[in-house]
Amino acid sequence: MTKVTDMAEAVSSAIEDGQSIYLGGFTHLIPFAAGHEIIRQGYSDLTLVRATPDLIYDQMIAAGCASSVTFSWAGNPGVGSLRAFRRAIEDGVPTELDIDEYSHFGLVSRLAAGAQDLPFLPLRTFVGSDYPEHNDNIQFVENPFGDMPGEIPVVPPLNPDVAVVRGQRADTEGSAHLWGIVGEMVEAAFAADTVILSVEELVDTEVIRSDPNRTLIPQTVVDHVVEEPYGSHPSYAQGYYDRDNEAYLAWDRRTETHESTEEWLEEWVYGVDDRTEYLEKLEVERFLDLQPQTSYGTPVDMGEY
Amino acid sequence: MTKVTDMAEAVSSAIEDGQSIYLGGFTHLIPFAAGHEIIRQGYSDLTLVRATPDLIYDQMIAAGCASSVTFSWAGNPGVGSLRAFRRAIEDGVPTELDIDEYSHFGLVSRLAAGAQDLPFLPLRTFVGSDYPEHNDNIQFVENPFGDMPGEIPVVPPLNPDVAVVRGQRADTEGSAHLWGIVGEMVEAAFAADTVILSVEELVDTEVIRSDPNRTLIPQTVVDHVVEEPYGSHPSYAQGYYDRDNEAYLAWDRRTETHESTEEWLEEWVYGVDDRTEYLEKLEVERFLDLQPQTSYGTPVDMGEY
Amino acid sequence: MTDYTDTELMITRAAQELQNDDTTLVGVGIPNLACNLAKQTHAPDLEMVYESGTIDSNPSKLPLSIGDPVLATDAQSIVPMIQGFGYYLQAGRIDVGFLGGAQIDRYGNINSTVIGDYEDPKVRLPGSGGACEIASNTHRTIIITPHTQRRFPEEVDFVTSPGYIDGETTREELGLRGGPDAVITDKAVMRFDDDGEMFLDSVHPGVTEDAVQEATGWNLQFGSDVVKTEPPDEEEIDLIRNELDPDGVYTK
Amino acid sequence: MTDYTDTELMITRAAQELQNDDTTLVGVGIPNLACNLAKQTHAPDLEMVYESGTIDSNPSKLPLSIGDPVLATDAQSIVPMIQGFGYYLQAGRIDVGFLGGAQIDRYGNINSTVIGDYEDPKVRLPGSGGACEIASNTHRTIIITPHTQRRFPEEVDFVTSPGYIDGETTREELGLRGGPDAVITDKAVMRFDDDGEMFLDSVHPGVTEDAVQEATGWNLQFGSDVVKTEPPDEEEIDLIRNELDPDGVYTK
Repeated sequence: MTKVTDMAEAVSSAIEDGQSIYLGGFTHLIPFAAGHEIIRQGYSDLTLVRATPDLIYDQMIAAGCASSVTFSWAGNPGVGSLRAFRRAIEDGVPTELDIDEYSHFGLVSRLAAGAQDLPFLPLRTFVGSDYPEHNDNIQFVENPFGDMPGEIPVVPPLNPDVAVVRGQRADTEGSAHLWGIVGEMVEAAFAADTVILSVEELVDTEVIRSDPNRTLIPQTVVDHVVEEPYGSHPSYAQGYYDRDNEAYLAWDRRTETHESTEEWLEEWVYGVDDRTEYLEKLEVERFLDLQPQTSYGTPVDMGEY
Repeated sequence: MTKVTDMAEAVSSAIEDGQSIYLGGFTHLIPFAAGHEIIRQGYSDLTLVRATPDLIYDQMIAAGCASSVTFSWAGNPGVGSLRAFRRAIEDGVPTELDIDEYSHFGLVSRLAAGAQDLPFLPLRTFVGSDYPEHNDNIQFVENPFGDMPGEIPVVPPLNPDVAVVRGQRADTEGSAHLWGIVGEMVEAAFAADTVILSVEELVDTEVIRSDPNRTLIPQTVVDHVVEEPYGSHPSYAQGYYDRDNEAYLAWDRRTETHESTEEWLEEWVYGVDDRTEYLEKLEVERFLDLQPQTSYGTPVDMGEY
Repeated sequence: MTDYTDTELMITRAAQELQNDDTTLVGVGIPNLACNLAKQTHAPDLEMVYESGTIDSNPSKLPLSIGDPVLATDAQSIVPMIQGFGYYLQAGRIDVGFLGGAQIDRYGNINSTVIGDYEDPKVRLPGSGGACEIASNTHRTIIITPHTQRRFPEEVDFVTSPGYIDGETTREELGLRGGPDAVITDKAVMRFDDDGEMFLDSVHPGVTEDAVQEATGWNLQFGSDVVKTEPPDEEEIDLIRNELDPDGVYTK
Repeated sequence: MTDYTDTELMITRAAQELQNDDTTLVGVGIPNLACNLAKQTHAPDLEMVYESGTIDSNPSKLPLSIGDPVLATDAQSIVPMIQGFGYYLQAGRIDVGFLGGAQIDRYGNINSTVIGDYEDPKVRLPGSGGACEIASNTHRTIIITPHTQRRFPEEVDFVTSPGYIDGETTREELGLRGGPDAVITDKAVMRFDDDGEMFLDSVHPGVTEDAVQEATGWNLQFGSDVVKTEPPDEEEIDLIRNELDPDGVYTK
C-alpha cells in the first residue's frame, strides 16, 4: 500500500500546533524541505527536538514556529552560533523560548528509551556536571548489583509526536536504505507517534529487499513517504550531494538582525511554493559543485536459497 | 598491522582453562571450527555463553570442556533437544554442569550492558515469570519518573573473557563486514576482553572501507583474525553456503548415548587436525548442495568528496 | 467433506486468528505454516517477524529454523537481536505472538523450562528463548499445543511465560501488555474470560466436550455457547499439502 | 628559526600529546589539524573517531563539520550515535578527547553552556554536544583554548564537562574515567597535580610567566621546573600550511 504524498500534504496531515516535532539527521540528511514547509504552513507553539538545532531550527525559531527546544548542541556547525536561537533565548525575539537541554548521549538515550518503551535508560554522563541541578529529567538510581558505581544517572523516554527523517532511497511503503552518518534518526523514527519519511529517490521494493541489513527505517514505523530530491540542501546526502557550505556561511551573515533574518525567510521560504521552486532559485553551478564523484560500495551476496 | 593467524594459534593464545567463552552467531555464522579446535586442545572448566547453545556447545559439553553454561534456549534448532546438554544437567554425564539461564532478551541485554560499561540495563521481561526467584542477576529497580511501571527488571553486564565471532569478510586488521542475521555478535564482541574474528575470506581494506556502514565488527575490538572458509559448517554463512540440515539431524541420532557421542567426536573432531581435514571428510556433493545462487544487493554510492 | 489431520486443523484454525494488518512474531513449524497460510488466503499483508531479527520475511521455501537463510534473503529488514527485541517487540510493534509449551495452566501461564524441580529437573526443556518476552510484550498470544492432561496441569512446574498470572493480579498492574487470546489444541479451542481464566470456546469435529475435560487437569469452564470448530476447507488443505509443506516436514 | 603563529604552535603542541596507538575523539578545527598532523608524523596508526559516529575516518580534505561526508567516505566503520557514544566512548574505547570551552577553572571543569545565570543567560553558548561524555569517559582529555582572564575564572558559571571537580572528591569515587591531562593555550601548557589542580608546565617562546599569571583568574601554581614550550619545526609548519589547511580556514 503506497504512502507516497507530497510534503505539503504530509506536513498538514501529520502536524498540529503545540506538538513536539523531531526533524532528523546529524549534520547529514537534514530535512530542510520539511522545515520550510512547516514554516510556510504557519505552525506555532511547537516543541522542536533535535541534538543539533542547526540552521533548520534557527529558521523555524525565527519564523515564530517554536515555543520550546529540546537539544544538546546549538551552533552553526563549523561556522559559529545560531543567531535566531540566541535572540529568542537572550531577548525573547520573536518569541520566548523554553529550553530542555542535554548532552548528545543524554538526548539520544532519551530517544532510545522512547523507541523501546522503557521507563528510563542509564548512562555514564552528567555526574560531576551542573545538568542534574537544572533538569528534573536527569535522575539517579541505585545500582542493585554493587557499588561500581553505586548509583547511575538515568533519563526518561522521549516520544515526539511527529518525526521527519530522511534516507537516500525507499520504496513506496516507506522502507528506507540509509548510509553514511545515521545519527539518531533510527531511534527517533521508532520513538515518534507519526513519521514522515522523505527520500532522495523512490525505488522498487526489490532494491530495498536486495539488501535488508541496510533498511534502517522500516515501513512499519512510517506514515507518509515523500520523494524530494535535494530535500536536504544546504546539508547533504551521502553519495548524492555535498554540504553547501556557502549557504551555512550566508546564514550567519543574513541573520545578524531579526529583520534581515525575516528577509531571508521571505526570499527563500515564503517566496517559494515548494522545494522545486526553491531549487530553481539556486544557480546551476552550485548544483554542479556539490556533486561528488561516484564511489560504489562493494556489494554483498545475499544468496538465493 | 596484521592480526592474521590460524585457529590453533588463536585459540591457544586467547583461551585459558576456567574462562568464560562466547562463541557467536544466532543460528547463522556459528564458529564450529573454533569450537572443534577448543575441544582438540583439551580445555576444561569453561563457562560457555551463548543464547542458543546449539550443536557447538553440545559437542563441547560432551567433550568435557564445560563446567557451566549461560544461555536462553537450549535446543537443536528445528530438530529437537540437545542430548549432551541434557545428559550433563539431568545425569551429570560426562561432568556436572551449572546453568545461568535467561530469556533471549535478558541474555542479549546483559551483553549489551557489558559492551557499554553499564552497571545494568532495564528490560520489560521476567515480570510474572519464575526467573527472578531462581536468578540473582535479575533485580528490580524503582522508576524515578513515575509509576508506569513503578519498577522494572534490570540485568547486570556480562563480559566474557573471550569471544569468537564470525563474519563473511574482513581485512587483516580485523574490520569485518557482516550481513544476514547478526544476532548478538556485535554486543558480544564489544563486551569481551579478547576477540577472535574468523571469516569466510580476507579482503583488501579498500573493500571494507568502500561500505563503512557494513563494518559491524571494527578492528579496535579484534585481537586475532583467522581466515577459515566453511568455518561455520554445518551452520551457514549468508551468501556463501546453506545450513547442512543433514548434519543437524545426524547429530540428533549420533548423540543418543554418551558413548555414541564420543564416537562422533573421535571421527569428526579428534580424528582431524584442523578444519581443512574436516572439510576433506565431507562429500563433494554435500558442498555443491549447499551453494546458493548468487543474489547481489544493490550497491550504495558513498561518493568521493 | 475434506479429509484432514489434527495438525492441519490446528494450522487452519491458527491462521484464522490472524488479520491482514497484523505483524506477527513467528516460530518454525505450525505457527510458520499458519502464518503463511493466512498470507496466501485472507491476510496478504501479514508481516512476519522472527526472533532472529528478520523483518517481513518472504521465504522462498519452508524455513528449517528461525534463523534460516531463506528468512533473510528478500526480507524487508534485518536487525540485531537487541533491536528486534527492544525496538520491535518491547516497543509494542508486534501484534501477535505464537507460543507453545510443555505445560499450560488455567490462566495461560506456560512452562517450557523444566519438568520437576528447577534445581534438579526430571526433564530439562529448552527454556524461554524469546517466549518470555513474546508473552510479555505482544498485544495477543496464541498458544498451540497437543491436548493432554500432562500438558494442562492444575499448576505448571515453572512459569517461563506469564499468562494471566493468578487470575487476580492483572497484567496491566504488572506492566505487561496483551495476554493469551486463544489456546488451539488437537481437540478444541479455548479462550480466556475477564478474570483471565481459560474456557472452552469450540470443540473440533468428532471430539466430545467430555474428552476435552478428560484431557485437562482442572475443571475447565465451558463457554456459554460452545460451538463446533470450523474444519479446514479444500483450498486450505490444498495449499498446505502442495505449496506450504509439500514434503510433509511438519504435517506428517 | 621557523616563523609560526599562535594557532600553529597550539596545533603542533597538541599533536605531540598523541601516541601512535591512541584512539582519539576529534572535533573540527584545531583538534582535527593536530590529529592529522600527528598521523602524518609520529602517529601514523592514530585512529580518529568523530561524535557523528565515523570510526577511523580518513578525510580526503579538511572537514567543515564533524558530520562532513569526507569523514564518512573511506572510514573504517560508521555507527549510529547511540552506539558511538555507548559502545565506543562510554565503554572506554577512546583514549584521548579534545575539549574547548568558554571558561575553565583551576580543576579543569569546563563551561561551554552559558555566561551568566543558566535560567537567564547573558550569553547563550552552544552547550555540551558530546563534551560532557567526552570529559567523563575518555582516558585523558586535552583542553585547547585562548588564554585570557575571562576564560580562566576562579569559578565557572556552569559545569558542562567535569574535570577534577573540587579537587577533593575524586573522579574515581564518582565513577568518572580519566580526566584532563593538559591545557594548551596561546601562552602556555598547563597540567594537573595529584589533587587535580592545574599548574604551569611550560610557557611558549616569548611569553613570560607573569603574562600567564596575568591572564589567569586565580593564583596559578607553577610546576617545579617550568620549561619553554617546544616550538613547531619546519616539517610541521610545512604540513600545516601546504597539506592540512592550505586555504588557512583554521590557521589564518
